Amino acid sequence: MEISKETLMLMLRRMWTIRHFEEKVMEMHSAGEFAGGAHPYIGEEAVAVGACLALESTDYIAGNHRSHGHPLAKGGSVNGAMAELYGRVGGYCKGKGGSMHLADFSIGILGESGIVASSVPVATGAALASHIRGEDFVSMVFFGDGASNQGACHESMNLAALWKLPVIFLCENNQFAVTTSYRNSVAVEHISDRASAYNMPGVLVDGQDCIAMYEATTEAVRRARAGEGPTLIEGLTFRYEEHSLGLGRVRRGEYRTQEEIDAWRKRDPLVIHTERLISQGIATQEECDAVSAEVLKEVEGSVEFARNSPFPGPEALFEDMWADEIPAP
Amino acid sequence: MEISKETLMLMLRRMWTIRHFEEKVMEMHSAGEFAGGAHPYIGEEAVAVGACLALESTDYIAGNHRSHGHPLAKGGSVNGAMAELYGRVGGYCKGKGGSMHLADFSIGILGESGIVASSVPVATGAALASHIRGEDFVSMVFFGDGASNQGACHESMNLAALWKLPVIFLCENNQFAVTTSYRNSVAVEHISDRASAYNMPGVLVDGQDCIAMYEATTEAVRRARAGEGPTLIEGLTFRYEEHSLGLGRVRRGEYRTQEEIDAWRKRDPLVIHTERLISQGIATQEECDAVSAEVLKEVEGSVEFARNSPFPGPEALFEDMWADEIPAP
Amino acid sequence: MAQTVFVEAINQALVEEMRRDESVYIMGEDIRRAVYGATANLLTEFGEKRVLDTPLSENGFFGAAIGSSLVGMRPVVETLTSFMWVAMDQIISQAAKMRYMFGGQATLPVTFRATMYYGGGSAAHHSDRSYPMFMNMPGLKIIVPSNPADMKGLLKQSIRDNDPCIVFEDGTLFGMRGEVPDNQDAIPFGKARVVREGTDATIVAIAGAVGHAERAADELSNEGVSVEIIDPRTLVPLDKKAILDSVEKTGRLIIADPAHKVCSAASEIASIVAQEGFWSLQAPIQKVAAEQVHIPYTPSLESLVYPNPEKIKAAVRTTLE
Amino acid sequence: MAQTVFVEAINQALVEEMRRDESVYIMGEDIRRAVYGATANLLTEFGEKRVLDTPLSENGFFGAAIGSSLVGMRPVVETLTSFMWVAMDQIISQAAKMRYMFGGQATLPVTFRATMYYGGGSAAHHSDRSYPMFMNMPGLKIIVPSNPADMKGLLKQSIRDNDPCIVFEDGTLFGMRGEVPDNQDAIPFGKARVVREGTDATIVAIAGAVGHAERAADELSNEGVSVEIIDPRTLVPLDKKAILDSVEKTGRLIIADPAHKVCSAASEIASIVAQEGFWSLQAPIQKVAAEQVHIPYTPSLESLVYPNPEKIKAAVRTTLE
Ligand SMILES: Cc1ncc(C[n+]2csc(CCOP(=O)(O)OP(=O)(O)O)c2C)c(N)n1
Ligand SMILES: Cc1ncc(C[n+]2csc(CCOP(=O)(O)OP(=O)(O)O)c2C)c(N)n1
Ligand SMILES: [Mg+2]
Ligand SMILES: [Mg+2]
Repeated sequence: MEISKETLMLMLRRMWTIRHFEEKVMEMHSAGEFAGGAHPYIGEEAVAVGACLALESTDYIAGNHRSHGHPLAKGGSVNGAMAELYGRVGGYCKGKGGSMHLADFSIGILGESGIVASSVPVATGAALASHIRGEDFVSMVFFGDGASNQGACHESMNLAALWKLPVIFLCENNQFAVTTSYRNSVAVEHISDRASAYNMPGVLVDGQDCIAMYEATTEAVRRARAGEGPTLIEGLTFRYEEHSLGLGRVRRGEYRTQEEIDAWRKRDPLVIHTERLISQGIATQEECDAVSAEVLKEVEGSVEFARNSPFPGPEALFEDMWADEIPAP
Repeated sequence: MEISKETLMLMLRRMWTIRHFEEKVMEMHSAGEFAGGAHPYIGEEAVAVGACLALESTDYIAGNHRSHGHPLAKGGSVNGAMAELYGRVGGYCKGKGGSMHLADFSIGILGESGIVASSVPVATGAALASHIRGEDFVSMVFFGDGASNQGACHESMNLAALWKLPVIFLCENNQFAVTTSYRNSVAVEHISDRASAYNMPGVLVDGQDCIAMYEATTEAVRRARAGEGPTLIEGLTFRYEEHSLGLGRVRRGEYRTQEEIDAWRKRDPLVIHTERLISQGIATQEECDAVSAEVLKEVEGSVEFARNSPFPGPEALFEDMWADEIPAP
Repeated sequence: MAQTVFVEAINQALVEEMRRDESVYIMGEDIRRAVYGATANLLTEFGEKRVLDTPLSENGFFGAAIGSSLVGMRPVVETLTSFMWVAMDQIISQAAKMRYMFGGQATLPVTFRATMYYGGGSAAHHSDRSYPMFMNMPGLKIIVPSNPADMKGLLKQSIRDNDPCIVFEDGTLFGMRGEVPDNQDAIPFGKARVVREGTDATIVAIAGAVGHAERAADELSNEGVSVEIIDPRTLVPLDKKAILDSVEKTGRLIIADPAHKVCSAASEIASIVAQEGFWSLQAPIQKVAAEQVHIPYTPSLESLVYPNPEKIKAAVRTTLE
Repeated sequence: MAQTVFVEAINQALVEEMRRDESVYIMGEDIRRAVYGATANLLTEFGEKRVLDTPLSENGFFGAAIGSSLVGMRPVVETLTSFMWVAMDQIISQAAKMRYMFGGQATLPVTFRATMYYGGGSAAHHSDRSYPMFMNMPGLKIIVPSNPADMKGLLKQSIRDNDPCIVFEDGTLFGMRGEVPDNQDAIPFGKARVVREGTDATIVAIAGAVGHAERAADELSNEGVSVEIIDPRTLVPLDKKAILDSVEKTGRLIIADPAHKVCSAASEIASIVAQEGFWSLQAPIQKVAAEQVHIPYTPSLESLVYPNPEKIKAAVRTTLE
C-alpha cells in the first residue's frame, strides 16, 4: 500500500503528541497539579494513530477510560485536552468531564466512556445513523481486551453484522485489564477470533506497527463505506505504565514480569516507525527529531494554557444539563 | 449408545405429559379459567425431555418464559404446575409466580425467568458452586434463539469456559423470537457455531429427535462432570403455536408460512419417537397409547386439583419476601 | 373531537411525528408486526429503514439509538419497563450523563417508550413501574400520561424534545377511551393538569392512579367532601407550583402512585410539600402507593398491591379526621 | 479497642467471615491483588477457589454469584456502584425478585459490596451513590455504614444474612480511622445509632454525611443549639421508630444525604415523618442532599454538589427560624 510522506510524518507527529502529552500528564499529576484518575496510553500510540489516520474528519470515534490517545490521534487539540485534565473552562468539556471523558464533537470525537465497553453500542448507533440516512461516514470504537468480555460488545457486534453497519470495532489488546491477563479473561486465543461468531472479518494486527494498523483500518473503512459491514480489528499491544496514575500504590503483588515489560519496550512504536522512515529514506533523523521537539513545545505550552484557564464558576453547576431547559428541582 | 427401555418409555411419557399439559392449558386459558401470559411448548417436547433425562435428580436446571416444558421434563409435579397457572396455593410457588416462574427447588428446578436470557448467568452460578465445592452436580440452562443475542449469554459462556464450569447451555432454536426469524437476529449461521468464540464444543442437534437430544446432552454431562467444562447445544426445533396465548390476537401480518408450519408438524417429536419404539420392537402401539392415555388422565386430574386448591389469602401478601424477616415499610 | 383509544393515541403521535420529521425513526422488538399494538401500520408507510425490528439485545440497541441521536437522529425506542434493567447502563451512563459530562456538547433527542404492564397477572418479571428510580438520576425527562390526549401530546413533545425522555405508558390504560382533539399538538412538559377543582383535600395522582382518584372523588363528593385532583403529567420536570398552590388552598395532601412506595414519586412530592408547603398543611400527608412487595401472579394477591378508589378514599378521610 | 481504618475494617470482616464459614467466597475484578484495597491477603489465606478474579462481565458474574447462592454458597461480590448499571438485570430480576416470585423457595445469601467513589474528581461515570434506586425495589437489604466499627459489624451481618444485601461503602470514608472493638460482632440490621443526643433539632444523616452532621452540630453547639444526630445505618430495613422518637423530642428534622435529592432516602424519610410524625413537627423538614446534576470532574464545581457542614448548619438554622 502506498502511503504518502505527509501521512507517514503525521503518524510520527501524532504518536509523539500522545507520548509527550502522557509523560507530561504523569509529571503534572505527580506534582499534584490536578487530581482524579488518568490512564496513560504510553506504548500503545501506534494503535490509535494508525487507526485514526485511516478515517476522514467527518468520521466518528468513541473510546474508553484510556482516553487521551484517541482524541489526540484524531487531531484533537492538545490545549483542550490538557485544560480538561486541569478541570478548566478551556478544556474540551469545560472541566466537567476530566480525563476519562474527553470529547470534541466538532471533529467527530463522540467521547470517551469511563464504564468499560459502554461506548461500543453508542458508536454502533452513530454507524446506524449513517446507514439509515444513506450517508457514507463511518464510526470506530476503541475498547480493551477486558472490555471484549462485556455483553455490550456481543450485542453491538451482532447488530452491526446483521445490519451491515459501517462500524469498526477496534480492540486494543494491551494484554491486561488492570492486573488481569487476557489469557485469564478471554476464553479464546485471539479476541479477533470472535469475529467468526458474527460472520464478520476479524483481523489480528501488530499494534506496535503504525503502518500495519493504518492498513488494516483502511481496508475496514473501505468495507464499511461500501456497505459490506463491520470489521473487528485486534491491535496487539502493551501498556508500559501501571493501569492508572495512583493505582500502582495500592496494588499488591506482580502481575507481569520485568522481562515482559522490557521486551515490549524494545518494540516501541515510535522507534519502529522512526527507524522505518529513516531506513526507507523517507525522512532523516533530524526531521524526525524536529517533529518530536515541536510537539514537546506544544505540550509544554498546553500546561501553560491549562494553568491560565479559569476554573468554572458556581453558575456553571446547573448549566449543560438540558438541551431544552427545565427548572432545577 | 444403549438406552434402556425404561428410559425410552420415560421419554415418551414425559413428552406426552408436556403435550397434554399444554393442550389443556390452552383449553382452560381460552375458557377464561385463568389469565396472564403462557407460552406453549408444543412441538418442542423432545428438546427438554431428551436433555433432562440425561441429568440426575441432583443436577439443576433453569429456564425461561416458555416454561412449562422444562420442569415437566425434569419430573416436576403436574398438579403443582397446573395449580400455579391457576394462581393457587397448591402451585409450585403458591400462586405467586404463575406460568413464567415455575420452580421446584426440591428437585433441582431453579426456576423459569421471564426476562429473556436472565437465568443464563444464574445457572452458570449453580455450576460455579459445584466447581468451588468440588462436587459433581451439573447445571443446565434453557434459552431461545432470540436469547442467544443477549449479552448475558456471551458473558456466561466466556466465564464458564474460562473456569471450566459444569454447565450446559441448551439453546432451543425454535427459529423465531415472537415474530422475528433467527436469520434476522443471529448474524451467524448456527447458534452452536458461537461456541468457537469460547473455545467450547458447539453441537447442532435435531430437536425433534428425543434420542439425539439425550445423546448429545449425555456427552455434555460427561464432559461437565469430568471437569472438562461447558458445552453449547443447539436443538433445532419449531413451535407449533403462536408465541404466547393471547398474543395471536394482536399480531399483524404473517411471519412464517403455513407450509413451513405443516412441514414441521410432520416432524412431530412424539410421532418420531413412537414410530421408532414400535419399528425397533421396543414397545407396541398399545403400550404407547396407554402411556398417552395415562398421562392425559393425570393432566385432567391436575385441573381438578388446581380448581380445588384455594387462592392465597391476604396474609400471604407480605410472606416470602425475606428469609430473615424485617418489618414491611 | 374524536374518542380515541390510548394505544391508538400512541400510534397517531408516532405517525404524525414520523411524517413531520424525517430524522424520527422507531426501533424495538417485533414492532413491524406491532406485537404490542402501538406501532401498527408504520412499516407500510415508513419502510424498513425507519421501522427497525431488533434482535433481543436491549443494551445494544438502546445504545445504538442513543448513539444515532448524537449525530442527528430522533429515535423512538419501544420496550417494556421490565426490559430496561438489561439496558440500564446505556440509559444511565450514556443517555442521562453524556450531555453534562461532555460540557453540553452532546444533544440526545432520544425517546424511550416504556410500557408498564401491571394489574393483569403479568407477575414479578413483567410488572415494573420504575419511574421513581429514573427520577433519582439527573438527565432524564420522565413522562407519565394518564389519558389518550395527554399520551398523544406528551409523546409528540418527547419526540421533539432535545433531551432523553422516558415515556412510561401505563398498560392499565391501553384500552382507555378518551377525547383527543383533532389537532392535538405537543403538550409542554412541566405543566400539571387540574383534573378537577376542589376545596377540602388535594389528591396528586400519577398515571393509572388518576382514574382511581377520580372515582374516589366522585364517591367522596356524595359525602360532601370536595376533592381537588392534580395530575402532574411529567415527573421530571415536576410542576411543583401547581401542587403547592393546591395544598395551600386545601390544606390536605394525598398522593396516589402505582409505583412502589419507598423512595417513590409520592415520597418526593411529600418531601417537597413538607419542606416548601409545610405551613399550608393541616393534616399528615398520605401516600397511597404500591405495597413494597414484588408483583404476585395470582389475582387474589395482586389486587391488594396498588392504589385503588377505596384506599384513596380512606386516605382522604384520614386527612379530614 | 483498636483504632482501625475503614478499609481495614472491611478486610477484617471478610477474613473473619471466610474463616467462620466455608461457604463464604469472594469475587470481583482484580481482587486477588487487592486493587481497591479491601481484599488484601485473602488469596494467600483462602486460595484461588474462594478468591475469584473475574473477567469484565458484571452482569455475568453477579448472576453467577446469585446462582451460587441459590445452592448454598455465600458470595461476596466487590464492585463500584457505577458498575452496577451493567449488572442491573441480575440484581433486580434475579437477586431481588427470585425469592418472592418462587413463593419463598429461593434463599439468596449474596452480598454486594458497592463502593461509592465521589468527592475526589472521579467524574460522572464513577461517582454514583445509587442506594435510593435500590430502596425503591423490594427484596434488597440496603446498608450504609458511616464508620469503621459499623462497617465491620454490618458487613459481617450482611454475609450472615440470608437475603441479598447491598453494602454501600462510602469512598470518602475509606481512610477514616475509628475505634473498632476487638471482638466487633455482627450488628443487627434496622437499629439506628444515636450519634449524639440533643433537644432542638434532629439530623438524620446517611453514610459520609454523618461526619458532616457532627461537625455542623459541634459548631451549632457553640451557638447554643443542641442537635440530635441519628444514623440509620441500614435503609432497608429502616429504623422508623428511632427517627420518629427523635422528631417527637426535637420537633425539627433535617436530613443529610449524599445521594441525589430527588426520590432519595431523604425524600423517603421526609415522607414518613410528614405522614407518621406530622403532629410532632414544628417547622418544615429540610432535605440537604446532592444537587440534581451529574458529578462534575472539576473540584470547583464538585465541591458544590454534596451536603457539607455549612449547608447542614444553614438548614438547621432554617428550622429554628
Ligand atoms: C463496567 C466496568 N467495570 C469495571 C471498571 C473498572 N475498570 C476500569 S478500566 C478496567 C480495565 C479495563 O481493561 P481493558 O478493557 O483491557 O482496557 P485497558 O485498561 O487495558 O486499556 C477496569 C476493570 C469499569 N470502569 N467499568
Ligand atoms: C429482556 C427481554 N426482552 C424482551 C422480552 C419480551 N419477549 C419475551 S419472549 C421473547 C422472544 C424470545 O425468543 P426466544 O429466546 O427465541 O424464545 P422462544 O420464545 O422462541 O422460546 C420476547 C421478545 C423479554 N421477556 N425480556
Ligand atoms: Mg487491556
Ligand atoms: Mg425462539
